[in-house]
Amino acid sequence: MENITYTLKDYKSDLKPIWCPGCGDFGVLSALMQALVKLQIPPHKLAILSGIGCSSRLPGYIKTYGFNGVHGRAIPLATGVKLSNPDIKVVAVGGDGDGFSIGAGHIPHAARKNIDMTYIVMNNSIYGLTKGQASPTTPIGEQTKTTFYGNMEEPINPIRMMIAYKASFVARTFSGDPKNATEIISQAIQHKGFSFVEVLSPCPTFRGVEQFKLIREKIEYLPETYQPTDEVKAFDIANDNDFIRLGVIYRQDRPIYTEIMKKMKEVSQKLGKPDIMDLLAQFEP
Amino acid sequence: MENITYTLKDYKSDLKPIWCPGCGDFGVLSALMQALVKLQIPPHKLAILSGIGCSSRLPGYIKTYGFNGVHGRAIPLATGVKLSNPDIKVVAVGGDGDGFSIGAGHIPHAARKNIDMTYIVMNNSIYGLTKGQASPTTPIGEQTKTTFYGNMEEPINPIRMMIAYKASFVARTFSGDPKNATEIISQAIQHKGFSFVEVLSPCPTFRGVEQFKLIREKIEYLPETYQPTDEVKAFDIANDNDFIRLGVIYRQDRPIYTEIMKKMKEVSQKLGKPDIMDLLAQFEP
Amino acid sequence: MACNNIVIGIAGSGGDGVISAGEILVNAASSDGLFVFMLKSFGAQIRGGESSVRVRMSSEPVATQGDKLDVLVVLSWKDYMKFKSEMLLEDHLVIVSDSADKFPEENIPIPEEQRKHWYKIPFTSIAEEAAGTSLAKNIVVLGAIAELFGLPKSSLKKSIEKKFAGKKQELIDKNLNALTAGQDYVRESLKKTDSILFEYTPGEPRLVMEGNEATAYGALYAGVEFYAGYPITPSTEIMHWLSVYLPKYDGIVMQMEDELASINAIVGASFAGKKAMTATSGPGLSLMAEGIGLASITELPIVVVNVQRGGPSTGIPTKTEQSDLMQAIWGSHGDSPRVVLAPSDVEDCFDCTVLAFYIAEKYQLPVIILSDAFIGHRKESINPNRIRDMRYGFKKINRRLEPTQDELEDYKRYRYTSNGISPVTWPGVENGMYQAAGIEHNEYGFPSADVSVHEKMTKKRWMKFHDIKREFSFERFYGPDDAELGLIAWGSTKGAVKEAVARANDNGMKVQAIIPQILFPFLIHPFHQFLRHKKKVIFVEMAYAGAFRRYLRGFIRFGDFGVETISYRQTGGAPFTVGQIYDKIVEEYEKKDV
Amino acid sequence: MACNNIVIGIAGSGGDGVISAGEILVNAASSDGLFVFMLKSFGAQIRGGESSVRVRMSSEPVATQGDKLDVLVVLSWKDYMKFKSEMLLEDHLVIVSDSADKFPEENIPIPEEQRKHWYKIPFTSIAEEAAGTSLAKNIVVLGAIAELFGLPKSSLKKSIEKKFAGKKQELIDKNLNALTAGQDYVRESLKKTDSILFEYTPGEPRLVMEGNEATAYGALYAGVEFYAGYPITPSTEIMHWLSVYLPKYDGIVMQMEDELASINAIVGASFAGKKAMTATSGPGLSLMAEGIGLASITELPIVVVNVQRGGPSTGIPTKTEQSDLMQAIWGSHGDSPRVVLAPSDVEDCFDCTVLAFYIAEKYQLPVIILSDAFIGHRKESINPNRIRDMRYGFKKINRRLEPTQDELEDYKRYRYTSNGISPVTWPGVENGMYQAAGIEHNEYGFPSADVSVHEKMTKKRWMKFHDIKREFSFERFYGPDDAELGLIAWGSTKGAVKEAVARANDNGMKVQAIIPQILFPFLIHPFHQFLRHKKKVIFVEMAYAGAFRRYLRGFIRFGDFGVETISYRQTGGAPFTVGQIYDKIVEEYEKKDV
Ligand SMILES: Cc1ncc(C[n+]2csc(CCOP(=O)(O)OP(=O)(O)O)c2C)c(N)n1
Ligand SMILES: Cc1ncc(C[n+]2csc(CCOP(=O)(O)OP(=O)(O)O)c2C)c(N)n1
Ligand code: SF4
Ligand code: SF4
Ligand SMILES: [Mg+2]
Ligand SMILES: [Mg+2]
Repeated sequence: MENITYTLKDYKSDLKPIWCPGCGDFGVLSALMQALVKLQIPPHKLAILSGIGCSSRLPGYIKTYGFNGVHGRAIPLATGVKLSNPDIKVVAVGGDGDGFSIGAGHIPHAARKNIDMTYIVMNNSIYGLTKGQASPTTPIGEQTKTTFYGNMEEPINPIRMMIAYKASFVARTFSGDPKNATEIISQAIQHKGFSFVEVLSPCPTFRGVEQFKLIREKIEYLPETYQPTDEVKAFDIANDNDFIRLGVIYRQDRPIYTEIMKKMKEVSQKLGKPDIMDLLAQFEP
Repeated sequence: MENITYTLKDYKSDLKPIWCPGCGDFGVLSALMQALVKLQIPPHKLAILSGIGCSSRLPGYIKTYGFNGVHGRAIPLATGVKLSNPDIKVVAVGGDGDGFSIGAGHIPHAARKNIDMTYIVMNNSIYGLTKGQASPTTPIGEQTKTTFYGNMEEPINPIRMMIAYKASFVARTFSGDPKNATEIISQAIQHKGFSFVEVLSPCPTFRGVEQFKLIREKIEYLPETYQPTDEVKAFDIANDNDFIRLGVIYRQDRPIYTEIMKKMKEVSQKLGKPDIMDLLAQFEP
Repeated sequence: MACNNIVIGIAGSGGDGVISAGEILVNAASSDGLFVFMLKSFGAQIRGGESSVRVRMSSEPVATQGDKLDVLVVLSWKDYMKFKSEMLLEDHLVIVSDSADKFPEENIPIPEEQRKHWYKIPFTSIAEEAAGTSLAKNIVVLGAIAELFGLPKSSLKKSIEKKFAGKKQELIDKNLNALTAGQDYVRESLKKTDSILFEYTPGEPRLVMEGNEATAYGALYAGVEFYAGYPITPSTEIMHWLSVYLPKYDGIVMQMEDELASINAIVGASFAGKKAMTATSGPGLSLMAEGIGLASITELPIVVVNVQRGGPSTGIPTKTEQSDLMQAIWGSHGDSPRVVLAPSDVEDCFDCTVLAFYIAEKYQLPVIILSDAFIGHRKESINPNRIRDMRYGFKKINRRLEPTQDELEDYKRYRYTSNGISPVTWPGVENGMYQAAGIEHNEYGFPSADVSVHEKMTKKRWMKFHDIKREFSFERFYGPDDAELGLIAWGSTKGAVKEAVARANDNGMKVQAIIPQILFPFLIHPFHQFLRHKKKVIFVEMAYAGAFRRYLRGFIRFGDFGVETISYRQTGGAPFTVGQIYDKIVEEYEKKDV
Repeated sequence: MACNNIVIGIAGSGGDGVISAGEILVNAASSDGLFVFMLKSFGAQIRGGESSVRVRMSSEPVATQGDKLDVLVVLSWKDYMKFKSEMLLEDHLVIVSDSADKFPEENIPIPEEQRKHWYKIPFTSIAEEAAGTSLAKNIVVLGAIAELFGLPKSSLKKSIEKKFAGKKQELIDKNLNALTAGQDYVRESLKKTDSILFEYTPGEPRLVMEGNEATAYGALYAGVEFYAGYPITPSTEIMHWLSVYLPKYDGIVMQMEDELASINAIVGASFAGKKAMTATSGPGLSLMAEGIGLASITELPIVVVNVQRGGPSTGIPTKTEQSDLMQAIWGSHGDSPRVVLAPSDVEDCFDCTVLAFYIAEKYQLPVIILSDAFIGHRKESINPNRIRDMRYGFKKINRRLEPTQDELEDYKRYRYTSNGISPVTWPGVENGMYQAAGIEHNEYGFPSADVSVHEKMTKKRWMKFHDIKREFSFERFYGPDDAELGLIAWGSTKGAVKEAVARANDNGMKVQAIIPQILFPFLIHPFHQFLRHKKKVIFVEMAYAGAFRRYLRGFIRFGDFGVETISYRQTGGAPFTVGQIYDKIVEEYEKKDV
């Protein structure tokens, strides 16, 4: 075992969570902190960025460089941080609304570019902070503040989307299983490249206490023998018909964006790096 | 054969295309017009909506209800039209930048909701209108105005994305094969639900004349025997490793959004439809 | 001290039923024809946190929540602490608190003088005894204060029955027991030391609405057919309400993936001929800037409701502010005309929404309604007849101008006309096909980069302002015309300004206020009229940068009227009190002779 | 007629090499130390459409493109027709055209009087003969007009050599042959009837830059480290240039998926301690409104360049306008301070960009640079020494304030300070951890909905304006202080205003102009100084709604100075001519004695 320099309390901020009693996000916070301890990531070498939502309040509860940005933009915000400072571990967090609704346009690009960050979505299948409207993962039939007559819209399948986006690490876990959540999040943070973790994180306030039970019933852990390297197989098992599969569903090794940028700098500098005053020569007539 | 009421000239607008000589978009325009003739869609019962880009100029060249909106928003614009007027055939068109870059956040939602429209993306793997920057489908290595040192970013795979989004009709064709393009577009328009057609549409100006040849070399038509109903198989063959497959890659029948809305109205009205003055009763103390 | 105007605040923790108590009280008062005003306030927590409610009731119309509490009811002092800055207290304050609360009295930030009348009542145990559950303690509170201050008891009963209508009779009975138990306790075990006694003559019941409900209802009334939106505090209730009712009238409510989608969807719906709207708050308005410009150049009617909140950025989502003014008026690149309306109270939300559809459809441009959290989330009395008898009758609310058969021969969607309004078609109309375009276009809608076309089209789009300015001249004036001191305010600050002006005039100071309903285009004539006798005016606004002041000065040459201008403003959060405005009036009045 | 100032227009079809010819000409003139000004203009087509170029050269500094053409070169009359409204012609016009063009002369919209000097030259056949390809006809043109009007021949040769440097010697020789052939043809086969002869004394070479290049270079000079952007006309050249050069200096250029991503990425980069920027145009600025507010409330330095184009919506992407003013100043909901700078010419693009980084980093807020298509896409002469010797030396460009070790003990990122500036850390700094938040926050960055915190924080953020206003007082004045007629303009209208004012004063009219560089915060003192002797001022702006006028009036009480105000504005597209402004001056001057 490695030396333990940082313990849980080093990651604990002075801000008290204002989540409702029983909110799944407590479990995610705790799993993430456990993962940080496990990986011994120095708090000042970490940045956690989020959008807006109950779940997006998470950065404030960890003592690190946190950023509670605007709704839906955690990914580009995190991209800016990572590219500016490749030595920093970058984690983006948020809700299903923040990520898959208003933020949906950014994910494919962070994924395909393989920007070296971890993206944790706390999926409660509802808009919590705005008090209970349907989200893109709300199941059909559900009554919410905006689906008085029952939700009639087909929900998205985040895992399949991520695989289609060529995300290089795609996993799912459950806030009600802290051990699994810690393990998966640790692996995600260790992964080189864009790693995505969907955490099923119930909202007892707007989805009722049944939500927790329903998830419990539907989850199925991927067997130890499962090889997450075949994208087609991964896409197949990520169907949302029968079970909700937990574990690392897909992973792949490919060049990460910070290295790509490094390479670009090298290529450009090989072609010359004049004093910037000498650049004026190109404007000489 | 049906009676021909509308011929090509009924769909031809008074505006002359300003596309460059050799632009693939000419082929798309002509295939779309052929499809309209084939399907005998009354010009006034059609709306074609687009964003911004060379390709997004297409609506202006067809005599119908056209809308050249803002960059990236053809899909929500078309959604508004379709939901307001379910009797109208709605076609959204645009470029790879318009759709997969700035507009990327809208597609998953139109697809999962199965909004009854056809979305045609003219993919030239470049930003044409702004004069040659990399797009999300630009191949690795390509030099463009923003990738002076060669593009180093992994491109997206639109077909796989669409399948992951649960689009109910996913197809690809080539503007250089007018017959195939017409056929595919016709099928797409006839499809009930969200139909997506990627048309490979070269940009000789910013991707050189080689682009056309390269596409020609890589395309492979799906065999007649291919059954496009298995999403996993569709995902598999839509890989971008070897060939670019043309044809209807995936299709599925599921409830369309205008019907869902109809159902919702029925459900709500069954619960009562008071005179709106009587609604005031709920505010009585 | 018999009074016909009382302000009661109740504070407690989330589970205490504070809000319900307030609602029942307000309903009871309204059934008796009283005028009410109710504000809710919550902590940041979604569930369980602290909450408070403030109810004002009066036999005269009220325009504000009342500056200070006559009565403070506390179910938990710990939670009260979170609201102490929002709850100013009258000198003659009466405190009613739960005697079971163990909070140390010395830590309660209320000075000795105001603790003179303090009733400690064992709400929890009374509730348990009378109703078998501590959950009914809020009802015990109602019984107690009704008894103490002469509040409408029989109406309270009715309100409780209505509140629990459809529930088991047992539950209703339990709550009625709790009410009686509260009354009994006061009658039997308390000695009233204060002299507050509310007296009034019951009248016709009034409606009670929140601003967002009034907006939603107004939209339905005006014939909205398509709503696309994305939830955001403090506007979401508009979508909630419409999602229940609009489908009944064959309309569509769509929850979109974001505000970009929402605004473009309603532009699409409007293109398709429908009356279309969305509602949002600051961050959403910013995201909609581009789409509003699109509606402006394509000349498609849309209505955008913006319920302002504390900014910038995410700011303070639950609190009020007036800092989106300029984003509403000028937001979007390019010269993009739109109309901006500012409702000033709950009833005005209804009016403005009906008016917005009227203007949007008639003039074919976007109309923005600038409400705010203060109006959107408060409850107020509404005169039902007022709504039944609108200035803009339901039937009279027009639709956009359609082309004649002749005009369709060679249909020019953007035909130059003398008033800028060109007839418009929509998909489905035979021979009406045209191109709508965000790009500059000629009369047919085809793209044009011609400088003279751009000039003519820009002019066409702005020309509509002429008629809009002619058609509307509605401004509210309070106080005498010949006052030399004036106040100019907008939106939700109206209430405090109106009451302060009335108080000042009552106290012998001549002061007049003007509150515009249409902010943009700027109707200058009412202001010129207003300024005739003024020597000094105070701009009142709840926004730090004072944009309203800049905006007014951009249109009115105060110098030409020899009028001195003073800016009175504060950042958002808590609404202005009448006292604040009144003090400012006094201050400026006294040094008026400049 | 010997002159030291000549304006030449060339029009043709896309394949005619019109733009290349202009560039070679401009380079040649600049090598000889002349002052140049060059405008390109295209049709809507990406390839093949019509194109034109207008070159002004002079031995005196020039501020505009020159109102009218002394010389019009036409390679295709059909294509010329597209530009006829942009190309006003001098009475003494000389026409040079391709004799092979079969366009009917009667259809050429040039009156008889201006056709007096018309040389028809067989450019194509000369090119084919001399260079073996008709592609060289633009070079033949250069030879011909050089010979005709005494343009710098030897420099032209050098410019051609430079243009084709790196290409095969054969190609260079062919083009040089074409040049000589053009000269020879004129010398041998033409009889000069006109009297235009350009005369000058060669001087030190000048640099030639486009506005967008000057901006990009300025950013590099100021030490930009992170650029994230999304292409949009007419700003994209900034990203093009930086994508080539920034990586050489270890910087990053990222093409993002849209403007929302761009603005948030640079906010992220700034949070990470980097000097970050983006560039866009109107539609992008609208989309960035929310993100700009985020930078404002998180107090993170960013630079946003907005190169304006015709609006609203997509508008006229390739043409200029000044209609984004209010969106830049007030755009974004809430009270969100930012600084707005307005470059007025190419050199000023450089200055403003350097200044923008200085202000952004020092004051920790967003800075918006409001350039436009007219500045961004034109070429101008630049004094290289001017850049080498900047007011804000490269070394002096500071970074944001860092906390001391002491301050890190209990680090308050948003500590209240006397000037609003608090020391800032970034990820990697030990003990410097903090929360950045778009939500209102306390000194630590933790969320707070407390009204008094909101008040103090809002004040803190705006307080920075005090020092900014003290630190900068740079305004440009043209003309005598004691003039009674004044002009106020901004940005790219400077050139025409400056030349018109000079002409007016030359003609005995006393007129003065003021052109601010910083638009927001509003620096009032220079204006007060300016107004001391004024009786009347004209606001000049290229935007229909006249927002600049409203904006100025919002800050300056013209009435107090007894100053009459006149608005002179037009929609965008073509820039103002000197003549237009001059005529307006004359008009107002004549009725000045109000
Ligand atoms: C631009 C913008 N639009 C809307 C909102 C309002 N808003 C805040 S959080 C949220 C959704 C929250 O849902 P989710 O992301 O799933 O987070 P949760 O609260 O469920 O954890 C919305 C719509 C906002 N803050 N900004
Ligand atoms: C908000 C906004 N950002 C950027 C632009 C500039 N722009 C216009 S078209 C375009 C991309 C065009 O590429 P694509 O969609 O692939 O269309 P193509 O021209 O290749 O057919 C861009 C970036 C814009 N008009 N609006
Ligand atoms: S509302 Fe739901 S998601 Fe938000 S804190 Fe409460 S339980 Fe958690
Ligand atoms: S630039 Fe490319 S996409 Fe655009 S019109 Fe020309 S060939 Fe077509
Ligand atoms: Mg959620
Ligand atoms: Mg493209």
